[in-house]
Amino acid sequence: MKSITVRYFALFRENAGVSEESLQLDVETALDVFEQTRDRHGSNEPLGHCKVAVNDEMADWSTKVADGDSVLLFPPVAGG
Amino acid sequence: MKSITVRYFALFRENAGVSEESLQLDVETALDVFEQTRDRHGSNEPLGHCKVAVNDEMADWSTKVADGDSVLLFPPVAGG
Amino acid sequence: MFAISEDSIDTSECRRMMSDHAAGGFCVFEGWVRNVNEGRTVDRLEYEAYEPLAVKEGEKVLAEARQRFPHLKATCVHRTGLLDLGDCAVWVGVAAPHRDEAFRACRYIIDEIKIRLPIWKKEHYTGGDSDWVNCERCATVGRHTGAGN
Amino acid sequence: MFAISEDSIDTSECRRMMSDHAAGGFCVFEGWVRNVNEGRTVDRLEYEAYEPLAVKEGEKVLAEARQRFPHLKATCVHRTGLLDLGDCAVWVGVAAPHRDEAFRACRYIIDEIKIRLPIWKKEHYTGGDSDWVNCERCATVGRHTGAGN
Repeated sequence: MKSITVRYFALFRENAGVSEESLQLDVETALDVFEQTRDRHGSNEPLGHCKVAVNDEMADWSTKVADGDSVLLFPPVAGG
Repeated sequence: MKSITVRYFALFRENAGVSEESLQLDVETALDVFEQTRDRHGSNEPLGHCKVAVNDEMADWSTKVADGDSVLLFPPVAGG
Repeated sequence: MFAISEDSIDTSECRRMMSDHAAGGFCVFEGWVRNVNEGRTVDRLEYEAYEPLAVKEGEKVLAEARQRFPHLKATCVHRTGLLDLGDCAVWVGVAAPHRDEAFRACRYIIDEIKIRLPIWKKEHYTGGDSDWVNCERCATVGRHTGAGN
Repeated sequence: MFAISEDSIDTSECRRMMSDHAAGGFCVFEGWVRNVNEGRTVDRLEYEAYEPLAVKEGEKVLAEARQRFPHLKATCVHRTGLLDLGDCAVWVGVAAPHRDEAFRACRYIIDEIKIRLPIWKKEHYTGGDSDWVNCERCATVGRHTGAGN
């Protein structure tokens, strides 16, 4: 188990009801975090529409996460 | 012979030393006016680079000119 | 320079900052809040950004544009917070020696800004309901056919 | 609306006039007087227009843009007289529902304005001499490679 700070944005934050929480998760990658928090962020978006950052760097879903990392889950963006 | 008011613009006006003059010319078309005033406007530009208007309407070089018409000779344009 | 702004964008000031005697062409794109989207009447918009990464990614987009089209001056400012109809949501300005680079770089920047930055848009509709805009679709379509704004 | 202006172009006022709650994208192109052209140092420019036909042809270009891209608002103002470095020689603004039409219409308008209107440009160089710019060549090249500004 790793201690992961998960941050939710926009729609994901509204679904989760919190913007940030510390969770004990059995995860290897950013994708694992997304899937194991699905009941929190509530997303049924195709993964390719969402983005992820690890420790404030844009990341891939295959990016490894370590104990103490923060994982930022971004719903589909809509700038401009 | 037809009485034609010829108007020169920009470089053509500077070459001619006048912006407008009335000439008696033996001409059928706008092209004839351009060629018979060549010593006035001084242009050796390819004709396709210049433009012509007859009586304040953009015209073609083949446009017929009548007695009393005004012919406007435009050197290559450079808007913008 | 890329910036996120909670206050309304001073487009005159943005323009003034672009002044450059070596530039012959200046192209601006502004995204405005419009009164309708996909058939629904919009009263106002709300933009949320994750500023640290939006700025980082925005600067990256501007750097890419400068690499593709040398001698550019390029700036982008993106609003956050509540916006009313007609408000400027994003301002992109590019000054370049010639117009072709100015147009192409400006287009490149806004196209990338729309799909890469962690910025989200919530539409507030007449009647009181609201919705986060899923712009993944409109952005993809927009790059090819011009849907999305 | 197409206009010829002897006075400096008030770009803020031009922008204000374009406001339109149905528009989501607004694209502007400005031509600026730059300090060099084809290797020669330019001090200032002089524009001459034959206003009656420049306005008529300018309005025609705007009408063509509106026909190609429906629901546009499009405006162009072109300066005449003596201009200094950095001055705005031409302002083209297009407001449209989406950005793609805004960009494409704006580009169409400036490209046509440059080659069709009876407007002439004289460059005044450092040292005192001056020359009418033969933009037939640069305009033709500019449409394909972006030379000319």
